[in-house]
Parts: sequence; structure tokens; C-alpha cells
Amino acid sequence: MSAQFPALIIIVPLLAALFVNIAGWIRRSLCFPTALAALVVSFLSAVGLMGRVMADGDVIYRMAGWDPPWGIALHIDHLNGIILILISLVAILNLIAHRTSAASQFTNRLGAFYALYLLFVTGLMGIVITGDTFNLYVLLEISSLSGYALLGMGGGRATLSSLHYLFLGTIGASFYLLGIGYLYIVTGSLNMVDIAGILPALENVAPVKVSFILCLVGLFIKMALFPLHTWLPNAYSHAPNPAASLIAPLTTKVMIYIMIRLILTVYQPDFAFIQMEIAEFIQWLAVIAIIAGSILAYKQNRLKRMLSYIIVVEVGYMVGGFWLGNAAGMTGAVLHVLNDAMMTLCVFLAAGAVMSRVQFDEFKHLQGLFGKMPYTMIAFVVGALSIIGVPPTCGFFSKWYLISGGINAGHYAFVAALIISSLVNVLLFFRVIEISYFEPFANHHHSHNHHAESLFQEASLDMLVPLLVTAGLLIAMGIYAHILVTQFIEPAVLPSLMGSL
Amino acid sequence: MITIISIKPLIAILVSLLVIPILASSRKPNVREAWTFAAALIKFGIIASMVPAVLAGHTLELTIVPFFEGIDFKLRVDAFGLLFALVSSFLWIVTSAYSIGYMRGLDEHSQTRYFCFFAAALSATVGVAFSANLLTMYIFYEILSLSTYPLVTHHQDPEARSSGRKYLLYIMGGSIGLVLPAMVAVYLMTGTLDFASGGIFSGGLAFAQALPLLLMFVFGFSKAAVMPMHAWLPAAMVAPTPVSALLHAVAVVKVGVFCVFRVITGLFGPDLLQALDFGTLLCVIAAITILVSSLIALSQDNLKRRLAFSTIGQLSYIVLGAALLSKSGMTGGMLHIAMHAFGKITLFFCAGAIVVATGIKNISEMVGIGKQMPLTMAAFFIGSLSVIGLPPCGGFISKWHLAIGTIEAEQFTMLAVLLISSLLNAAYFLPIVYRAFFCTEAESMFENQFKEAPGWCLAPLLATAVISVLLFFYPQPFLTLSQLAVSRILGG
Amino acid sequence: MPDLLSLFLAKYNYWVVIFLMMIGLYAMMAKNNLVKKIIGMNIFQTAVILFYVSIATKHDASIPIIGHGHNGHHAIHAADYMNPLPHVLMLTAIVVSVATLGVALALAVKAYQQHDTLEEDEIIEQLKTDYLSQQ
Amino acid sequence: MDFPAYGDPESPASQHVSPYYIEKAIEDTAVPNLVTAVLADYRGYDTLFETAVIFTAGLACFILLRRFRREPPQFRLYRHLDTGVTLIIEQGGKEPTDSDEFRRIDSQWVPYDLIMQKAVGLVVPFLQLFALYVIAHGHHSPGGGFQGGVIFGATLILIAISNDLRSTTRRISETISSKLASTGVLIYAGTGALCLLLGANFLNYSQLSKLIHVSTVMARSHGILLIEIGVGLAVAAVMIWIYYNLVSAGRHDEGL
Repeated sequence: MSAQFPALIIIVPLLAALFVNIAGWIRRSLCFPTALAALVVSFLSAVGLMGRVMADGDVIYRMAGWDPPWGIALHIDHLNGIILILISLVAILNLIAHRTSAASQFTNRLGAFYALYLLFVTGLMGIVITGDTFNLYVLLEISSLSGYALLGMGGGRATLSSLHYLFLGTIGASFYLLGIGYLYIVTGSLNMVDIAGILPALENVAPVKVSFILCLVGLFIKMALFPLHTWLPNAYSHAPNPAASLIAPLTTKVMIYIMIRLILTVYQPDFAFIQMEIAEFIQWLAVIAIIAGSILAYKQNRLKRMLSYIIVVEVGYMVGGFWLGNAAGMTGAVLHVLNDAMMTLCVFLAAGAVMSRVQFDEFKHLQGLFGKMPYTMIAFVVGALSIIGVPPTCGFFSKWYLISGGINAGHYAFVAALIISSLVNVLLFFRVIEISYFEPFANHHHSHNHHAESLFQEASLDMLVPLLVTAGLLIAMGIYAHILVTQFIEPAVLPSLMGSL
Repeated sequence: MITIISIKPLIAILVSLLVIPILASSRKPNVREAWTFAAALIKFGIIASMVPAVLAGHTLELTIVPFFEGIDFKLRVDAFGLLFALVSSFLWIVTSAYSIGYMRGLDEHSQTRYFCFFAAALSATVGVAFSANLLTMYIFYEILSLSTYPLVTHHQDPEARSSGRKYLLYIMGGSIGLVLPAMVAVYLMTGTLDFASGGIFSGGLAFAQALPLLLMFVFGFSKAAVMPMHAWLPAAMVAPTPVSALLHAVAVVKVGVFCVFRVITGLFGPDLLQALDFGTLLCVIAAITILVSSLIALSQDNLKRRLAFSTIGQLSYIVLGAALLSKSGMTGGMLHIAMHAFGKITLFFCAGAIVVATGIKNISEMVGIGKQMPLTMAAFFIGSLSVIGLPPCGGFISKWHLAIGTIEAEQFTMLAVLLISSLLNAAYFLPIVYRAFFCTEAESMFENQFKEAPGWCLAPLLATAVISVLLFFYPQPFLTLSQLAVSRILGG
Repeated sequence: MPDLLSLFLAKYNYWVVIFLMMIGLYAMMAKNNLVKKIIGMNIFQTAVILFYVSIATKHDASIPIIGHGHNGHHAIHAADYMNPLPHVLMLTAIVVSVATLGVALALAVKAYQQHDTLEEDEIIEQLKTDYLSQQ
Repeated sequence: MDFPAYGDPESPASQHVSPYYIEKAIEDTAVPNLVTAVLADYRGYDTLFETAVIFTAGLACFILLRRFRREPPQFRLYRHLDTGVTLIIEQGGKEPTDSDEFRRIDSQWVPYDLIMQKAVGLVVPFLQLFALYVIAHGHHSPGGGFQGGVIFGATLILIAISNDLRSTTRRISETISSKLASTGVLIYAGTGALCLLLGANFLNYSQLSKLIHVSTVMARSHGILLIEIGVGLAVAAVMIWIYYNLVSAGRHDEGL
């Protein structure tokens, strides 16, 4: 049975999505349990798969029994093994957290919501696990489409911002498709490892460079790197909470994973970093992304918009860290992919919990929450500390690697940008914590019913437990960062790096 | 010099952390206070149990979890760390007694939260004392600054909010902005951050690299309140007095100075600093801080702000002690941590007692208070003697060692600075005491309608005063510990 | 000069693809009406599909269906038939573009319901006024 | 640009992977139409997610637009069947729903076009037959699941356009179209999972030979046929589902 883990990870959520849609019409109470069961199965198989990868190296799963260049092969190594576990974990936590609020928001469309939720997770898992470039495009589209639908569900500006996200996302995906097309013309194959074998032997390198640029530009749009980030703040801040706290932590991280996969497996690092001469340019792009993102985040007065801009900053960290080109930078970038997903989930869940009680997320509505919702705010503080980079939490360790990578590569502007953005993060988060800690609980948002004070209490239990579990995970990932790095990230990043640099 | 692997240091740190859930869940105040007391006593007991081992020259170590190659979450109890831990844990017992009286006296709100964060702050302080490398110390340093933030802003009024913002800005700004990059740079240069007796820059260090690193550390640890980074300390006086007593006389500021001391002796190492002649530079920085803060203290009317500026001055004595790089200079510096702690905490307790009993905060209104509150003012007098460094109190011994240290290091200007600043200390303490007791009937502002502070406040007050006197006659535990530590650092 | 022209003639399909893509991109960016933007997006995606299909052709090769006479008794040589792979890929890409078109139209219809206009600047105007009235 | 010229056989694209497909497809899957062979078997995983994309689009339109609240429109039109007279019922007026000689028509007042309805009634069965032919003959002639499914969906949309939306929703209600969409994709993924249960990798139809006792090559071609049916069903159902939601903006009462 264990040989079938790669297929199980993808197929079980897909089948569950179909059942959930049917169950949505017949008996709506069935939807949540099936979705949860499917995600738990895929989480366990992801963990089992990671065990197999650790035991006997990379796992190649021939889909439909055909050998790689002809059929599609799923290729699992240390890097995507750990990210698979991350995605399924985030999906499970978010599913449990938003059980009641999803049921109340999507009353008779609950079946469709859970089906889209599962399809989004299947898309991401598929992207991470596949070893075929075109297959990656198809899965990219599935996750983006279900993302557009989930984000478009919110009221007011959500429709228009989701439409903008759709336009930019489609342009990005089409650029990526064109990039693979160029690769296909020159190499004739679609399988990543196969292409990597053919590329060095090619004499005319121009189309390969063009394809690399196209793929990169497409991915930069999808991951919202600074100049191309305009869709992200609107899309995430107007989205309904269950959708936002699922999509925000995962989409940009998986797109960065694709960039890492392309460079490490397909184009090989020495081609990407040395022959292309764009490493310098991208590092400066990342620096601008970090600084501009922090400043824009400071200007916001709504909690979720501020958090969205912080995601843009985190993307700047990861891209800048990865493009430093040295081992420390890359380890930092990959570790930051893991940490940032959990951090963003923790902070968005906390925002969701607050909004489930307060209905608005503008700062003036967050007064006196420490008194009323102590546990939620404690989890929010832990998430905030992790984003700032305070030691016991995991944010500090990835920042440590990024800074040491920056110093090794002699790119001091990047290090300075990291420090400045950490300081701005301190200001950002403590501004929010101050408001909710100092100002008395003004219940102007419950003016109509008089006994609001007593009624207003902590977030519901099934929202609170995942939140506290995530906060605990943040600290655990911090303390055991060393194990994460030596066991999972280094074996993934270093061989291909050592081979070429 | 064998290293014993024992989990005592870990238990010592965790004791106060584990008590927090019990404190948070206990309903009745006395149960809560009883638990705080119990935790304080257990913590002090564990730390005291380590004294014989350390006196015999061993160090207790414990590696918990690896962070990066070459650094892991390691605790090490050596003489210097033990000295600081002893002082802070003993004073926690005294302060928790005092804060019961103070909190009840002014019936402050949300006291459970106060006691929980107080316990967390203490565990972080002991954590800093026992950390074996710079990263572990940095972690506890951050936990300390975060757990003291709610304490400083206890009153939750706008003024507390702005001082809390200033407090965070200086401390988090310093630690993230300056210490983090410096720490990473040191790690990249040497591959390790463990405090080695002779410093870890075995291959020496170019001047151009050493200077920025050293300055980043000295100013980065803004809790040491070296001059440009000191502004948060007077602002933090808005906190309730027990907080400013323990934290700003003993725990928080001493942590800053302790870190600077560790960096100077553990990371750079005396001979490297000697070779690059940074000793004099540090002495100058410390001297400026001492003189300027003592002058400002003179002009302060609010008693607690005056005490705050005097603390800034006294801290720089310790930095001066380290910077002298001479044997008795360092011993004096280390001793001063203990002596100043007891002296200054007595003064803060007196200030708190006066506020509880009479509600007066400014010195100008304290004329003739001696008749109303004789015991408090007597303790105030002893405390100020110890801080000034006059014979009957412990302060004298540490300042004596500092003086000899300046002579050994041929820094005669520093000797002059030492003496002048002691005079300045006297100048801003003794008038308070004089006017409190020896004023004529006419000037006295009190018609004996006030009586002494409540028993809970008075007892710890007198206890610390008596101890600071006893320290003059039996400085043994702290003296031997500091001499042992210095011999290891210089002996190398 | 002639080689540039011959170069253009020999590989005209790539130029056509680039040309179409630019039209699509222009429409998406410049047009104000939502539906026109969606049409632009569709042109953009079709251009990429055209690019793939143009790779598959071979001179004087027939469509990739093996004739009746070839059921196995003598070898099929590849030059006779067109390359089937891009066609397969493009089947998927067409389906994807249709799906995206469907979702985009759904969003446009929803926007029309909420603001009963398809002009983007009017929608943004209305959103601004609602936001200010909320403040 | 040093790309291969248009249509030259030596281009890398046609040298590396595709010759295998051309030569081996017949032996492996006994399906002359290479595109269907590659589509459903060699790269069956791609096509599975392709159908999933269609399914996602259907879900997206449903979740974005569908509104279940019944707010009645301002006025409704009723036409007397034999005379062609149209009644306009204002808000709240009594509607002649019980009598059978009146029939409700869309509010955008469609002219009474008997010819159109009769013609469509005549043509639609043959069209659907052609659609099934296209699905079934994906092996030999160009066509397959997607094309056949779209044609089938188009016939139903033709009915909806010629008559009115309600007549089509009476024939195929929204719940049925949604369930059919799920079952279509389920058939596809189900066969894949079946091969998984039989011991081979996912989507490896040669394992079906254990069930239907036929050579592995024929098992593959039957597997492909099964897949085509699943895809055709799913695509047709989703087309209708999207049409229902898009046209009536989620109210499902009056359409084009």
C-alpha cells in the first residue's frame, strides 16, 4: 500500500471533492466530515511518503505505468515532501477553524464551497508533487480557478478584485505556458528531469534563456513580487475569512516552490545564477519589494490589508534569499517558505476569529480585545512575534539564515532591508497590540443590543483550538528548526547547489 | 575544573514559568501570593544548591536542543552567572512580599496578570544568567523585554502607552537593529558563539571589523542604558514601584549590563581589547554616561526619576569595571552588580512606601517626612550610603575594588571620574535625607497625620537595608564568586 | 535584406503568435469594459494555443490517426504523421481557457448585478462612494 | 531566432518524444487515433485534471452566482396557447397557473415562433445521436470525450434558447446536472482508482484485463473508452450547469 502514497495524496482529496459536491445536494451535514477525512488521509500519506523519501532517496511514481519522458511521473524528494506535509496540515487546521463560519456564510452552497476547498488543496498538492512541466500548468490552473471562485465570494469589492486577480493570474499562467512551450521546442520533452538532461548539451542557448525569463515573469506575477503585486491586497482583504486564511498562507509559497523547483531541477543553479546575469537585478527587486511592502503595510488601517502587504514583504524575503545564490541564502529561503506559511496561517486565523466576533477588521474596531478575547490575542501576539523574528518563534531562524546568506554574498542592501523591515514589523504589530491592549472595550459595533458586553466573549472553541495549535507549532518549529534544516532542507538544496557552484 | 551535566539550571529557569498557569487559575489573592512566594523560595533554593559546586570550581552545563551548526540551546552555570542569578532570585522573594503590600495598598487592577508576567520576567532573567552562548542569551533577552512590556504599561493609561512605546522602540530596536546583525557577523567569522574564557576571536580581528561590532553590541543591548540608548529608563518609571524596583534596579538593567560584560569578556576577550586599545574607548563611553546621568539626576524633582538617572550612572560603573580589563576592576564591576542591586532596591522600596503611605512623589514635598516615617527614611539613608559607596555599606567594597582597578590599569582619569561621580551621588541623595530629618518646625509640611507604611512594605524595606550593611562585613559569597570568575577570565 | 524576409517567411507562425498576444494584452489593459477585457484575455490564451499547435506540423505529414492499412504488420515511420503531443496539450489548454472564460463571465455577471454597469471606472466610482459613506 | 522552421520534421519537438507515440501507440493501446491514445492513456493524469478544471468552473459559476432567495420579478407574461394573446400579470396579480391553455413566457417578450420550436424539436434528437457518436468513436475518428460532451451540452442549450429556460430546467434540473458532472469526473477517477486497487499504478488500465478477461492492450483501449464516456458526461453536465447560472444570473427563472 505504501507504494501508492504519491497517488493517494492527490486522488483522495479529488474524489472527496466530487462526493462532497453530491453530498451538498443530498445531505449537507456530510460535507465537513468527508472533507476532513480526505485531508487527514492525504496528510498521513504525505508523512508516510516523507518517511520513504528519507529512507531510500527520491521516489519516482510512474503515472499509468509509463516511463517518465512518455508518461507523467511524480517526483518526490526532500524539498516537496516537507511542503506536501505543510499544505495538508494548513488545510486541515483551516478547515476545522472555519467549520461554523463557513456553514453560516455559505448556507445552501456549502457543498460547492467544500468541493472548491478540496480542489484548491488538490491543485496545490499536485503542483508540489508533479515532475512534469505541463501537468504543473494544469494544476496551477485548477488551484487558481478555485482560488478566484473562493475569493470572489466576499461582498462589495470582492467581485472586482477577484476579477483583477483572474486577469493577472491568467497572464502569469499563460506566460508560464509559453515558457514551457519554448522549452518544449528546444528539448522536445516535458519531463523536468529529462529536460535537465538535454539542456546542457544544447548549443543555441537563446531560446532557453527566453523560456527562463518567460517562466520567471509568469511566476513573479503569480507570487505577487513587488511591482506585480497589485492584485494581492484587494483579493485577500475583501475575501471571506474561510477562503482568505486558506489561500493567503499557501498560494504565494507554492509559486515560490515552483521557482525553486525550476531553478534547482530544470535549469540547474549555475545556468540560473551565473549565465543569466539577472541574479543581481532580482536581488534588488526583492530589496525594493521588502522596503515598499513594509511602507505600504504601515499605511493601512485595516488588519487584513496590512497582513496582505506583509505577505508581499515575505515574498521579497524568500525571492531575495533564494537569489543570493549561496547555501545559507537558499536554506533560509526554503525554511522561510515553511515558517511563513504557518505564520500567515496563525495571523489570518486570529484575524478571522476576531472578525467572527467583531464583524469589522478596521483598527478602531479592535479596541479592548485583550480583555475580551485573551487567547485569540495571545495567539495573534505569537504570530506577530514570529513575523517580526523574535527568537523562540520560527521567524527568527529563517531570518538568521537569510541574514547570514546576505552577509556571505556581500549583498548588504538585502541585509539592511531585512533589518529595516523587521523594525517596521515591530511598529506595525505593536500598533495593533497597543490598540487592543490599551483602549477600553468600546462596544460601538454592538450599539443596538444593550447587553453586548456580557454576550461578547471568546471566539468559538473550534476556531480557537486550531489557532492555539498553530501558535504552538510556530514555537515548536522554532526550537526544532535545526532538525528541519539538517533532515529536510539541506539534502534538498545542497546536492544540486554543490554540483554546479 | 570538571563540567557537570545537570538539569538544575533548566529547573531553576522553568520553576517560575511552571507556576504561571497555577497563578492564572487561582481565584483567591492569598492563594496566588502564596504560590508566588513558594516559587520564589524554590527558585532561590535550587540556585543556592549550585553554589558549593561552583565554588569548588566546577561548572554545570546542559545542552537542550541544537540551533545551528556550532550553536545550540545550551545552559552553563559559571561563577559570574551564578552571582547574578543569586542576587535576582533572592530579591524576587523580597519584592514579591513588597508587591503584595504595594498592590493591596493601592488596590491596583488585574493583579494576576501582574504576578504572572513578573514570574515570566524572572525566569528570563535567570535564563540570561545561565546562558552558555550569545544566541541563548539573546533569546532570553527578547523574552525578558516582551514579558516586561505589560508590566511597564500596567496602568494602561495614555501616559503608560507612550512610555511603553518608547520602551519597546529602544529595546526591540536596539536588539533587532544592532545586536542581530552583529551576532550573525560574529557567527560567520568564528563559527561559534560560545563564551570562551579568552574570547573566541582566536585569529585576532582587524580594527575595521572589531570597532563596529563592539559598538553594535554595547549600544545594541540598550537595556544597559549606555548614554544615547538610556531614554527608555526614566520613561519606564511610570510602572508601579515594585516593577521599577526589581526590574529597573535589578533584573532588566542588570541583564543589559550582564550581556555587555559577557560580550566584552566572553566574545572579544581582554587581551584582544587590550591589543586594539578599545579599553580606553569603552571607559570614556562609560565615564560620559556616569557624569552626565549624575548631573541630570541632580535636577530631577520626581524621586523615582532621580533614582532612575542614578541607576543609569551606577550601571556604567559596571561597564567601566569591565572596560578597565584589570583584575580588581572586573571584580569591582561584578561586585557592584550585587551591591548596587541591594542598595538601589532599598531606595525604590522607600519611594514606593512613601507613595503608599502619603501619596507624595516629588522630593520638594518631602521636607520633614522623617518624623512621620522614621524607619522608611532610615532605610533610605542606608540605601543611599550603599549607592554612594560609603564605608558602613556594601557599596563601598565594590567602589573600592573599582578604584584599585583604575590604578592597576593606569587609567587615572577614570579614578578622578569615579571620585567625582561618588561626590555627585552624595550631592543628590543626602539633601533628601537631611531635609527629611533635620528641618525646623516651620518648614515641616506634615502635621503628623501620616503614619508608617503598611507592614508588608516595611519588612522587605528594612531587610534589604540590613543586608546591604551586612554585605560590607561579610561580602564572602559574592566576593569569592567574582574573584573566581575574574581569575578564570583573566587567567584564561 | 532577403535573408531577413526569408527568415520571417520561414518562421511566420511565431511572429503571428507574438502579434496576437500583444493584441490580447493591449485589450486586457486598455479597455474599460469588463467584457472587452475578458475577450482580450481569451485572445491572449488562444495565441498561446496557436503557438503550440504550430509546432506540431510536419511537411506532407497526415493527421495523427493511423490509417486502416497499418494494423500492425509493417512499421509506422514517424515522418508520415504529425506530432500528436502538442495537440493533446492544447486540448487541455483549450479546456482551461474555456473554464477561465466561464469564471470570468460569472464574475462579470455578478459585478453587473451589484453595480448594473460593466464599465470598470463607474464600478470603482460606486465602490469609492460606498466606502466613503461607510466611514 | 533560431527556432525550427515551420513544419520541418527534424525539429527537436518531433524527434525526442513524439516518434515513440506514433510508432508504439497501436501496439500499446490499439487506438489508431494517436491524440486520443496520448490524451487518455499516456498523459491520462493530465486529462483527469482537465476534467477537474471543467468541474471547478461549474462549481465556481454556481457558488458565485446562485441565489436561492425567491424574490418575484416585477411582472410575468402568460400567453394563451391557441390564440397567441399575451397577458401581463402585475406584481401580486393572480396567475392562471392551473389552466393548461396558458403558458408562461420570459419577460424579455420572445415573439411566438412556432417554426423555431418545431424545427428544434425535430433536429435535437439527431444532434444528440451525433454527439454520442463523436464520444464513442474517439478511437478511430478525430473526436472524443470533450468534443462529444460539448455537442451534447450544446443541444440542450439549443432547447433552452429556442423555448425558455424553465422548459429545460424541467427536463434536466440543476441538481441533476450538478450530480451528473460529479459522476462524470467520478467515473474517470474511479477507473483510475480501480486500477490502483487492482495493484498497478494509478490510471494503469492494463490491470482491467483481470476484470474483463481480455488482453492488456485491449483492456487499455476499453479503459480509454470508459474514460471518454466519463469525460463526455462531465463536460455535457457542466456546460448546462454553467449555462443555467450564467444566463439567469443565479435566479434560474428567466433566461435568454
